[in-house]
Amino acid sequence: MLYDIFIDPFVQMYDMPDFFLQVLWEGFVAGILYALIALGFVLIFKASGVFNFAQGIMVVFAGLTLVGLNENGVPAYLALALTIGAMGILAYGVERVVMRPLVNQPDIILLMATIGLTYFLIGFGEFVFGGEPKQMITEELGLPTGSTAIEFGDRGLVILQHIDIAAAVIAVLMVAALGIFFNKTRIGRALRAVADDHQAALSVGISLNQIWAIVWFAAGLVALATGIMWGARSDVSFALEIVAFKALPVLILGGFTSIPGAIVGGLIIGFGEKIGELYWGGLVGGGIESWLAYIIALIFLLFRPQGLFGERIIERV
Amino acid sequence: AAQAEDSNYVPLLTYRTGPFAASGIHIANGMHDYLKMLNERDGGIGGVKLELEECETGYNAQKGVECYEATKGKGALVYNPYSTGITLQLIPKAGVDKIPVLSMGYGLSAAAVGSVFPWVFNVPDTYWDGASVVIKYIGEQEGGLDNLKGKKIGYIFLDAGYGREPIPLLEQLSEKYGFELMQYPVGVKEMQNQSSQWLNVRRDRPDYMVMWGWGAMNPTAIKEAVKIRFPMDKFIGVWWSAGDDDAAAGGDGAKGYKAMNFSGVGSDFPALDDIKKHVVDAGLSSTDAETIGGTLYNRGVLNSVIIAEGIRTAQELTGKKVITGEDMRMGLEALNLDEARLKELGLSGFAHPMKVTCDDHAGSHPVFIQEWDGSQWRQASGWIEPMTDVVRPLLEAAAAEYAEKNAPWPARTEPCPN
Amino acid sequence: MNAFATEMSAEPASVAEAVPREELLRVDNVSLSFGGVKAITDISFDILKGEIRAIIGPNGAGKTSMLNVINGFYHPQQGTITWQGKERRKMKPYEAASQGIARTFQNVALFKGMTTLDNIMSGRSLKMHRNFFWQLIWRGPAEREEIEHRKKVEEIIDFLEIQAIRKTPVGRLPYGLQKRVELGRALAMEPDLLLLDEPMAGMNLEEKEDMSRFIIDVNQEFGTTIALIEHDMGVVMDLSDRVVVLDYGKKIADGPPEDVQANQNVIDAYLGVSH
Amino acid sequence: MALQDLDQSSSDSVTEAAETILSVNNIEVIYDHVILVLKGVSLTVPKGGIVALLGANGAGKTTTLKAVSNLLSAERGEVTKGTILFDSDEVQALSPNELVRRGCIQVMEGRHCFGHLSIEENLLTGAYTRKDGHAAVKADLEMVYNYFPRLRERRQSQAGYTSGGEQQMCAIGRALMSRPKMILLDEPSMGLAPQLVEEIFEIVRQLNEKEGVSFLLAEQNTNVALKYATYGYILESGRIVLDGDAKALRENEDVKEFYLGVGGEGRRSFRNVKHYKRRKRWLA
Amino acid sequence: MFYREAGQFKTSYKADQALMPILQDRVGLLVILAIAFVVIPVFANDFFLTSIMIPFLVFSLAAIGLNVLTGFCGQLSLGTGAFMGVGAYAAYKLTTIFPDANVIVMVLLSGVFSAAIGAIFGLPSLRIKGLYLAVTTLAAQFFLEWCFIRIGWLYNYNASGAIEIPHREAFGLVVSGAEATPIVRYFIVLCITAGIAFLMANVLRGRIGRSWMMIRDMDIAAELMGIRPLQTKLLAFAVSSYICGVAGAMMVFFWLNAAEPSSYSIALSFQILFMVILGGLGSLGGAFMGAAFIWILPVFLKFIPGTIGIDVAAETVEHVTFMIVGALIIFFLIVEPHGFARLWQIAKQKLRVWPFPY
Ligand SMILES: Nc1ncnc2c1ncn2[C@@H]1O[C@H](COP(=O)(O)OP(=O)(O)OP(=O)(O)O)[C@@H](O)[C@H]1O
Ligand SMILES: Nc1ncnc2c1ncn2[C@@H]1O[C@H](COP(=O)(O)OP(=O)(O)OP(=O)(O)O)[C@@H](O)[C@H]1O
Ligand SMILES: [Mg+2]
Ligand SMILES: [Mg+2]
Repeated sequence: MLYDIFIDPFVQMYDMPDFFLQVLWEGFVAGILYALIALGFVLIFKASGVFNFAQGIMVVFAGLTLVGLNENGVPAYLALALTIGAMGILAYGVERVVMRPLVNQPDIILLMATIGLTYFLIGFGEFVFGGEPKQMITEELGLPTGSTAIEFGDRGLVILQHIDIAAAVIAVLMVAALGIFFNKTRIGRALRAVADDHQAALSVGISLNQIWAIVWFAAGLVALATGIMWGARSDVSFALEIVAFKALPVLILGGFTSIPGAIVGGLIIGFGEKIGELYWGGLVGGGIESWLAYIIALIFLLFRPQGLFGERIIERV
Repeated sequence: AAQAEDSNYVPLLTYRTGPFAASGIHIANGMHDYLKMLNERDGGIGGVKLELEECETGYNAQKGVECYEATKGKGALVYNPYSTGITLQLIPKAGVDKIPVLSMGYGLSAAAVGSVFPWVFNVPDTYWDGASVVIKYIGEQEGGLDNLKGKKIGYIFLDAGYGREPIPLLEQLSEKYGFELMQYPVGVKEMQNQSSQWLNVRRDRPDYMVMWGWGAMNPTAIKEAVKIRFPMDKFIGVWWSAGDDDAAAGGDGAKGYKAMNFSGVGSDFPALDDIKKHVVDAGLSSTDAETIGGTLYNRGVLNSVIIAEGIRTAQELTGKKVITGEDMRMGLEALNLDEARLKELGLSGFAHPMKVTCDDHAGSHPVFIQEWDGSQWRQASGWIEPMTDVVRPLLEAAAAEYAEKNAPWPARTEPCPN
Repeated sequence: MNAFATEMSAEPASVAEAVPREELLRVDNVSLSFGGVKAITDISFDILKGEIRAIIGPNGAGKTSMLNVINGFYHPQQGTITWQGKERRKMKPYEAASQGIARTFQNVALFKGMTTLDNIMSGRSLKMHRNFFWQLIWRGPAEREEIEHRKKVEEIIDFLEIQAIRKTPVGRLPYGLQKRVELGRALAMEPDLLLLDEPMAGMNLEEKEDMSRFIIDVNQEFGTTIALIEHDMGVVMDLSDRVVVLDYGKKIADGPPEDVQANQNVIDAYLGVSH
Repeated sequence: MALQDLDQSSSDSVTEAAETILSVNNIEVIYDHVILVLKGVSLTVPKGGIVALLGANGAGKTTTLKAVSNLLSAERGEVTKGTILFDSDEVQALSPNELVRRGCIQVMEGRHCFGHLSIEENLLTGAYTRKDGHAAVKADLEMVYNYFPRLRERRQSQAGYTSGGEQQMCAIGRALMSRPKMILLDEPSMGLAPQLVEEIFEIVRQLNEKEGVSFLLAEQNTNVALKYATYGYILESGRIVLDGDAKALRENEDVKEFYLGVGGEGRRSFRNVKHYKRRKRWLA
Repeated sequence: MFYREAGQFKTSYKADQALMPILQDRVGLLVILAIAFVVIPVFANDFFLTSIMIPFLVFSLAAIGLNVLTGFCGQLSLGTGAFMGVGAYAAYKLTTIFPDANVIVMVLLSGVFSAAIGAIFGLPSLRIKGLYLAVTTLAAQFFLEWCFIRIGWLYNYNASGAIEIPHREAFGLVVSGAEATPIVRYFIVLCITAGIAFLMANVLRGRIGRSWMMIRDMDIAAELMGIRPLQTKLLAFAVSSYICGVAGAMMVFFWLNAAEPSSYSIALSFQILFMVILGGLGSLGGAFMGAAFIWILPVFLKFIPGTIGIDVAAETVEHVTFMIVGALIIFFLIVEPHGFARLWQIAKQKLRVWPFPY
């Protein structure tokens, strides 16, 4: 028993290095994908202190719009442009109808409102696109689809999917762009101000409406990227909404307000989960992935209650 | 029940929403369209129209019960829950409310034992039948069941009642034939995120993979299998992992993927033409003509064929036009869908002839294997008989255990029509 | 009835100096820093039983931090605190409460979702003991206990003259009343030492006068020792027995109000020219 | 109405003497649809004036200021009657950020600093609406630091951890960063050391004289407020009960008695306050 | 005008502390109880009982449970579903291990197990707060769900992986299993829910309820006033989980009759959370109102087209229902973020001053 827990997994890693590398790669890819979802959450949380539960459905929605337009004969790139437009409209609508009337309300109320939004979008999305899963138009968008196998002589091989590599590149670019946008511009500061205190932000002349429309739009773009990447891995369907839960531990681990936190958190969870499942999961019958991420996050939290990169929780009287 | 005097009421618990909509929609369309076609073409069954009502369950047990409660008072003849969870909830109610449950090829395997479960039907096969067919087929590929010794067979399944159901039988067979069974559960939340499972597969290198998936799990699994370059011809799914969309998701790489099936492949049947003519082209269906002939669509059609034949048989047995749930139960129990009848229905070759007896509500009918050729399914084997000798005793034991656990489980009092 | 306010002493506090008083709390060489910020540097002073001890100093001098050290919310890096003759090491805030230290807060820290009555009742938490089972049943012991404490609380309510807002959720009260409720809540704990952090900030003269009266009454009627932070020099001069002055975390003066007021260091650092 | 004559003459002189920058006409404010807080308040602030709004706790000072800066909706309050004109524009039609852009900014009661931002970042958010370039903002930042040297020392600290007084300075400094034409100051002196209170009011005076900034200040510290203000209003239970020139108010017996604490024989001692229910004559 | 406390003076603290000091409220409650205990059983049909009233009561109880934790003690929990599941599985094990014991007792006892589990998962709440705490409860949710699937012992190794409720009798009536009549099940659920609601009302108005609210409103101040944060939070976790556990057990015993692990999934946690928030955090009455809204509204929406004779496809109804429910959630939050309970209070206040606007 002890052997199985403490020694055997490492022996395995050593014995099958190609496999271990593959596991790491899968962990990396999963991490990047989780990070993409988490990124959407972070943007909105950072800007308003709102935990946007609807991010998951926005991913589905963006993906479905893209594919749905394409199915109806719109060329891929035009469909992409139109989808971006649709995310803009969504952002504006959310700001107008949900956020604006709820300014200065407690976080939990805003969380609840985004859940209401989720319901609405599920109904609306299925109403428009139907519940059938759709296939992502990966090739039409010019994304690579093949795979490369790197061989290690006779020690086996590691298979890298090109789409996964593309996902990693896109994620990194997105993080960089968003990071620059939010940290180097005055908007970045304003965002954090809004998250701290809506009313005070209003009082110094920060336009909440404008800020919110911007971040919801940014979150919409992230959702679209996420939708394309996840869609390429499986399908674009409403079941995809569930993967949004995977973003929670990532988010919490990284800290709700940190863009790099989302990436680092994603990677920790991605690696931890895959290694845990593959080398230790078998001991308890497998499938521990469903909760391992939360336990990993929980352990980190016990040492840093605000997450790895989160802002300190202010306790002062 | 105080329902209209001139129609037979058939509620359809379907799901076109939720995480399993991907599979559920085709089933729902097939079920609905065939019955609707009977209404349009023949004016119903035995001269009495069918009153159809869909109730959306979203594959959710709570909503399923709600649908059941809402419709049972309207004189429902039979329930097709299309979810193992909902089926389990309805099984004990069926006898009390006197409405049979038809779980065609899913649900509780033990319900095949008619003496214990007079109100539940799972023609044409139970999951255990299915599992035994898969093993038998793999044995054939390997040149005999004896050659299975020392082989590794992987079993990837939806980690819910549905996917776990075949495990006892597989375990028994693994003991009997000496192959190693490796399990890869996929949580409902992990359906679209199976890379760990497939990494495990890659490490364990099983000789064959068997899949018990549903909804979004299927296409994801096929994609992942392609990704790790698992030989697709050694990857066999249950009949619920046999959707056209499921396989198509894997692209070219999915060529060679196999699945069990017990309902017709393709749309080349007169009855399906009638559906197209009377229902789809008339704008009475929510699907378009292309999906007719898809595996899951046809499955839905077969389900409705059984319902319709059950009603017809009941009408014959009782001499009534408008029947009740109790009559329906008798009708189903006396169901005999032979070759001649299939031909009459315009469905010759659409399914293996089926017969239900009071003792055996599943019938352990033969199943065939189909193969994906990159754009559509084609039949890849003849009809394979399940290993009834292994399955039946297991079913009986399970039924006895169920009755014991749910004691006092009512003894069968319903007369046997045949 | 108003148990405290009936007998109102009109004479100035001269009694105070007459009896030599016992030491209630002593702070020795306490230093506290946050990262690079030295909030408190090597401060020592004492608080005698029954006195009103004022702590003053410019903004950010470390006054609030000092109170936080006293009731265990901050743990100083150096120095000791002696409470009723016993030296204390790291202590949890709730232990301070059970030893008889109560306080009010600079940024009102009321329980916003509760009514005034409940807020003050919450001050009695430590004195109520009926367990979960009795609470479930309510009738009988739990109810009797509740009523018994409610009586005490009503006395405090009468004393502070906040009868009218008894059932109002405190979140909606104006700032000044919130401060008053907060005082009531601290009083309900029947503490030995009461720490008041700027109890009169944001009040107008009339309200300050009321508040002063409450503080004096509490001090004289209950004999409660009071440590008071306040920026209104009028109040400090009139109420306190002794004043300690902090500046940038250091103690720059300590003594009777008149002396402190005349101290040039204090004038430079804190009072400014006009006083 | 004891002061009828006085406020008649003085208010006339004020309104006629200068252009008004802000006028509040007979407004009513209701919170939560049921709590009526302001019952017809009117006041005017002349361009370049310093107007004090005095009154007991809960009188509605904060509410009035929030109505002016259009922040009530964030508290589920609304102006149900009357109009507010800033620079002859209807305030209710402008968004809060538009108001700031036009030069009307509020320093909120109870500090409201952005806790997670550093002091410097807090100050910079004040310049959010400005479009006149980095250099100008930088210069103003220097100016604020010169007003409040303490802030310069703590510029990198998270505002949430600074002391109450430091936060108050930060909030005032932040408002200055927007280069306003008019500042609504809600209890600026609260929690500040006496020396600093004087300093802040000196700053107010400087800004007023040098830059022509107008002020509407809600204050409890009547003494100081009336020393620096040109005109004052006294608000009780949602109604203006008294208004007049600051000087005249300082001389008023009631104001002396209830707000300034000076009786005939000079300052009263807090120790000797008698316990009796006082009644304000104008409420009679 | 009609709703007035004028003239109703309290002469003792006892009367003032009563649950409902105002006469009209007491009358209102009596009317509701009369409807619940007399009118509904007499007039309601099976569908109304089994698909509306029973689930409504079960959810109300669960919402009370979550409300204790989130609404009163301020600890956000997303693990309600799993805690309900613990109750359900515990009750199932208890009734199968002791086949002769009274199921109602077993159901009440099952809460003890979920209380223990809840308290364990409450331990990190000492350090972790707010949304971050949600991760602990989510860990509980997913871990427990996994246990329900993986630990065969919990469901007596049924091949289906589900728990199926056996036939049991008590007081000479069939109380569980398929033969239990809706009316019997309704009465059991009603009594348990009303009983627990009453007991909780007692706890919440006393010292313990106050200490929870202190932690909720300002934990630092509470601690400085002598509240031990860990004990207090753990008690809240335990009590809340107990109630949720009982609700979960009732859900399977008196409503669904069989349950798969997915019956206690995260979706259930969210459903209960909606009820609590829409009903009003920190209000017992709100828990009922929230449950009514979230459960009954979709059921009605679903059957409206059928009853008024429009033929709409089932899935369209579902989609539109989703949209309407989503829109209504947002709408009500905008109208009154503090939930129906507050809305009700405001309505009362308006009644009080009626016919004047304020
Ligand atoms: N958000 C709110 N909801 C309901 N009532 C409110 C709200 N804000 C303030 N009030 C009420 O409005 C009245 C006026 O409050 P306001 O804050 O304007 O007074 P103030 O004169 O600024 O008092 P203070 O000097 O204490 O700051 C008070 O009685 C208060 O209870
Ligand atoms: N938890 C903390 N983390 C970092 N710095 C802190 C913390 N608490 C206090 N400080 C710093 O310590 C110094 C003293 O703060 P404190 O609150 O004690 O001042 P104060 O004397 O009460 O001032 P004021 O009169 O303005 O309230 C301040 O500079 C403050 O920024
Ligand atoms: Mg302080
Ligand atoms: Mg105010």
